[in-house]
Amino acid sequence: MTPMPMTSMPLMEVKNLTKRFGGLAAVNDVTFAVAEGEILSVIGPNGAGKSTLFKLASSFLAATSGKVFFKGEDITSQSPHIAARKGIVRTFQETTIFRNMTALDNVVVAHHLRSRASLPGFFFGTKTAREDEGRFRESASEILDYLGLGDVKDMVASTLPHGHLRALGIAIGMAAEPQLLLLDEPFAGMNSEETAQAIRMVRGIRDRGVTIILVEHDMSAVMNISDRIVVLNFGKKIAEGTPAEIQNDEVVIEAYLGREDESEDRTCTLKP
Amino acid sequence: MGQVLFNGMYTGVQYSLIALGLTLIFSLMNVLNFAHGQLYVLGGFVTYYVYGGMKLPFFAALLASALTLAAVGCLFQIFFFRPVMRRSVREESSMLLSAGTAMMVESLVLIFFGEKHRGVPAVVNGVYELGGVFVPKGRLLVMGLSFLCMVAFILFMRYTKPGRALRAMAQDSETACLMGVNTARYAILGWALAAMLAGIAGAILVPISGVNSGLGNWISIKTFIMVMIGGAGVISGAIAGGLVLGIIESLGYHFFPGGETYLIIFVGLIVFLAVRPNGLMGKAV
Amino acid sequence: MAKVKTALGASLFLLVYLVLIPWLFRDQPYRLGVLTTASVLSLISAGVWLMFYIGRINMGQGGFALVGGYAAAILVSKLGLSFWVALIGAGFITVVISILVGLPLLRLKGVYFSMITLSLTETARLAAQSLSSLTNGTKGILNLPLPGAVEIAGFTLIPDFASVDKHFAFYFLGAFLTILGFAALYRVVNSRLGWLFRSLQQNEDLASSFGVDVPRLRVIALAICALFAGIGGAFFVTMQQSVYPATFTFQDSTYFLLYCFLGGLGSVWGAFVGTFVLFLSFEMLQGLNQYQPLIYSLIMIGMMLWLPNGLLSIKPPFFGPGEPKKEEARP
Amino acid sequence: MKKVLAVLFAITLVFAGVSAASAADKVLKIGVLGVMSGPAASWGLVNRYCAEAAAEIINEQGGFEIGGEKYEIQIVAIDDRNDPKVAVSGAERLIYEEKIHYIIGPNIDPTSMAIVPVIEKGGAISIPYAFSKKLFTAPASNSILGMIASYQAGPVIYKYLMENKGIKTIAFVARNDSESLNQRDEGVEAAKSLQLEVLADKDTYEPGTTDFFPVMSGIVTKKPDLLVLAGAAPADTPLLIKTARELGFKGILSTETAQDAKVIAELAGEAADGFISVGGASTPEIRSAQMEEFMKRYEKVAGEWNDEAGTKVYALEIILNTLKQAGPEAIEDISKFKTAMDTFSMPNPYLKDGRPLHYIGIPYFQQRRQISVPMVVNVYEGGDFKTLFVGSVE
Repeated sequence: MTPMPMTSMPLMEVKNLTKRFGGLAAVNDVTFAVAEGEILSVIGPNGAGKSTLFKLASSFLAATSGKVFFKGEDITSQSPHIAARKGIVRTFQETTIFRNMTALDNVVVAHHLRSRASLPGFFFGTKTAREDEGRFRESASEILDYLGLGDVKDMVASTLPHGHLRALGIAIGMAAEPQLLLLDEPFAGMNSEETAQAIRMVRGIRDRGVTIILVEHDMSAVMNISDRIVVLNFGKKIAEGTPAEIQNDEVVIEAYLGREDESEDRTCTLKP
Repeated sequence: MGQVLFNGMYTGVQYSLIALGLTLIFSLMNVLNFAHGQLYVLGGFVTYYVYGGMKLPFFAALLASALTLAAVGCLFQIFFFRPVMRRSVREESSMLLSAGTAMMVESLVLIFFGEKHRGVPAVVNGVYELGGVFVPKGRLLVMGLSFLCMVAFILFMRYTKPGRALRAMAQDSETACLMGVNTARYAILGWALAAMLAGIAGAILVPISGVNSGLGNWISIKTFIMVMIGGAGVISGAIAGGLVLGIIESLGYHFFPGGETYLIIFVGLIVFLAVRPNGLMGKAV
Repeated sequence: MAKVKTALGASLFLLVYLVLIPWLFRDQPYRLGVLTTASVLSLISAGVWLMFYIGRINMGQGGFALVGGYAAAILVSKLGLSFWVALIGAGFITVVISILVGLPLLRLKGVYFSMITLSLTETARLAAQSLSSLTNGTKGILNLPLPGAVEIAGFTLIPDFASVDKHFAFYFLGAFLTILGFAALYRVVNSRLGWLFRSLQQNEDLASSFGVDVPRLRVIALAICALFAGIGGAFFVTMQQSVYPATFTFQDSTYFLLYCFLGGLGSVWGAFVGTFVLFLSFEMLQGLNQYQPLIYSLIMIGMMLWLPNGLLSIKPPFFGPGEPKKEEARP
Repeated sequence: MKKVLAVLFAITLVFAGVSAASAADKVLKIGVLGVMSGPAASWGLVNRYCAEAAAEIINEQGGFEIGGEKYEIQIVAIDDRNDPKVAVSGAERLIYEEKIHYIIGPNIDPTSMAIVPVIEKGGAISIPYAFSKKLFTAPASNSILGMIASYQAGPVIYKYLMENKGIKTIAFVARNDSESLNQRDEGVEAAKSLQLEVLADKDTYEPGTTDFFPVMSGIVTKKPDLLVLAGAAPADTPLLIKTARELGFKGILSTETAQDAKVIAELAGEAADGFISVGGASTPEIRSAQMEEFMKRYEKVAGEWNDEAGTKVYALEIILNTLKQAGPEAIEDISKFKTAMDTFSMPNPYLKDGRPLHYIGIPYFQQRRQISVPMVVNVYEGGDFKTLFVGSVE
């Protein structure tokens, strides 16, 4: 557990961020920061505003008020692709992959930001474009090998076993060479063995120099992996600190106990 | 001006009734029913034959149109849409299928009912004049009937078991399925209802406007406009869209007597959708 | 090996398309005309096919074709430009308009996009009717001249259409434009651009998460789509020597979709095959006269019921292993 | 690629293989090209049914005699869906595949204009039911107007009403398509030259409109003496009339196109009494026995009589009789036909008074490019049209 080095400038800073849907504030005046090299988790009961916060941070939603800074630069309410260009890349839950492409192609496409050729260059198949293509394939293979998908890289993504899909999602995120990777529930639906493996994987990514923010339900995994944790309830930040601090926080315990009965309703979605 | 507003209301109420059926199908199965205008025409022809030809009372004709069209709706779902949608969930398939059914219904209507414009004698004759506004009785009857149908439809959706099941399906058909709604059966019911609404709209209007086999496409296009204004898949949106289009159309004809009205409506629609992509009341897509 | 095969196939195709067909129909101007029309319609449909490829159902292609047609007619008749300049100008104008319209509208997805593009066709028709100082209103622009000669340094590259058999001249011009269009489409699909378009088709959010400028790519796709429509429309109008608000209608817009679907969305050639099969059989069905739209609609419904992936997905035994199936269902 | 090739190959061969049925000896084919589906389907269908009914009668009598030989008359009908490009391919098909040189139709300006280059190149005559003067004035010379144009009927009707009903003001409402708008513009010009005061000439409604309240309420407040429904389709006319009356319109309503009494009776009823239109040339007062026979046959072919058929029956009749006068070579060579047109004349077989049936139009087109269909102006009364007066055009 590395304590947050408060001296250097934080990689991402969220200040007084608010998002309203109609009259309802899904995220209400939330402020926190993440330092380079950190793993920060955002947790909270259902409906606490975690995924809204996640989308705001990755520019997939426009904020109602408040700011998001990345390396000191205001990136609030930009387009997602601009955020990606600056180095902020998010992943999705497992089903969001290119289902009709092979695993390898999924990752090759995701190398988009690294291409040097222009769009006309692609069209006419210039030398640069062809070189890019070769490099991307190599790099994609490397990423897939690293994430343990080397054996299935030529399988069409929709036919991959469930466990591999999430890793593929992360591989897609990695391909864009992020400085900050936002992971959307990376451990959901995993058994303890798989979770342990996934935790090692996420740590490994951090060790490659990528800062990580993750939104997660699995408490034990969160406590295990996080450097720091931000807790939301009803859109507001109610606590922030190291896992040990959070585990003993009265407010957090109250928030979870009071809502426990509702945490079941997630299981009823059948959507692929 | 009073006349213009009355015209707008009158047109708007009819439009709302037409749009209801389209939006119902859209919310239930995410299908854009191109044949909606053709179903309307078919409903009109049934009434023409029962009321105009067989000389039965108008309400019998209305009932005949409703039942015939409900049957056609069931057949559509059972023989066309269910098999296609079971296999392919792509929007393209269902859309082209419905474009195909639109052409089919139109050509069948042409073959069976002929190319002529058909009308029936007015159900009620006479005109009220209220403060300079001419209000023909026939039109009041149409407005009243349309309004009744809409109220009946809304009550049905809100307070009966099938209505609630349909609404659950529109919300989320998988969850509805989990909750024990027989979605296959209710999809048929949904189609029957939607086609019936189109048929009733057609039938109500025959004594006023008459009907001919070529009307369908333009009615469908207008219905699409209403649904885009109001927001697809929401009952309130269909009603609002219909009224708004009716009034805009009436105002347009008043202020731009040339052919510009619909050009302006279309351009306005593009601008409107750029600002409010989901229409007035639509759910996010 | 694969390359040799492709080259062989391509040259055989060109042989049939550019030599055999014109020779077979040398004395039948009507049939040559029908084949020319089919070529151009397939070019316009190819634009719709590309929109399918990025996951949008474009029901406004008739409108874009009408814009192209009018642009060419106005450039030729009002500004006195040569057909060849007008052809390029029409493409350019259509592209500019598609970008202006596309920027707001491409944000709409699914059925919404289809409905609004459907209205575009009507908008184009009504605009052609109302802007009468430019378009001559409902009377249309008539008596457009045939394309003139193109000469470079005294060498006649293309003869004056009036001086040769115009049916042949139009056939070859149409075939040339169509080949050019489909070659471009082939390149787009088989280059990195194609990967990006496919990523858009499957999931726009995911694509933007790794830095793809989704709005820009969508506009690019629509611009290419509109370019095909503009060029096709300009050619068509010149071939007919007149343009009216009804030259391309709502009905045409739906037919373009059907052509693509009939051929198959999984292959670049889908639009080509679909247009030729449907348009030509349509011409042959003319004898059945009033039942023709009925038969047509039954084909359409039958397709959806039994052949959802298009004609090119059929694998007759003598073909060996057909082309790999690409697209079955998208969740 | 292989499949693309195979498909292209197959379709080409099939397409090449489908050959037009070879014409047997002594068959004279006449084409009908017009709109036979969609909202205006009745226009083209009436042309077709007329030609088919007339041909049936002729063929039962052993054919039509030209140059001492009897020809069986065969009608080839093509639906152009009111679409100029379909009309062009249809015309090419009639000319090159069916080897036809005489085409009845099309029904509207855009389609009629679109086929002009085709018929000129292919050497064919068309008889359009569209009014654009460009079709009939030089350099065009292959189209013959098959009916009375609105700009011919309009002034006659306006003048009659000025003299007999004392109208002073006039207003126009038109359908928003080329045909109607052109007719309106012609009508406005004619009215102006008659010194009528034009109160409204911009109001239009969309094709497919079923509710005419919005468009009518504006125009009715202007209280014109005469309200002209320019180019009104049979489907729209009764609704326009009824709406105008419901809105309290007291003036006279008229149109310059043919209308269908049955539809008017069904939809407008009494409201339509006094409505003036140009009729099919077959009102009971003037029609001959031959017309009665034709009407029976028409009903057999089409299911029911349509007033427009009274006008459209003339096309086939005059083509055949002109061919008879011009001789058998004219079947292939339309220049012979055109020469014969200038002198051709026969007693009108469908009218009792036996006025001549010939080619007219010199004041309008500077050449004879119109069939001398009698101009019957009708007034609607109690469910049917009564002849108001029978005029003629030079």
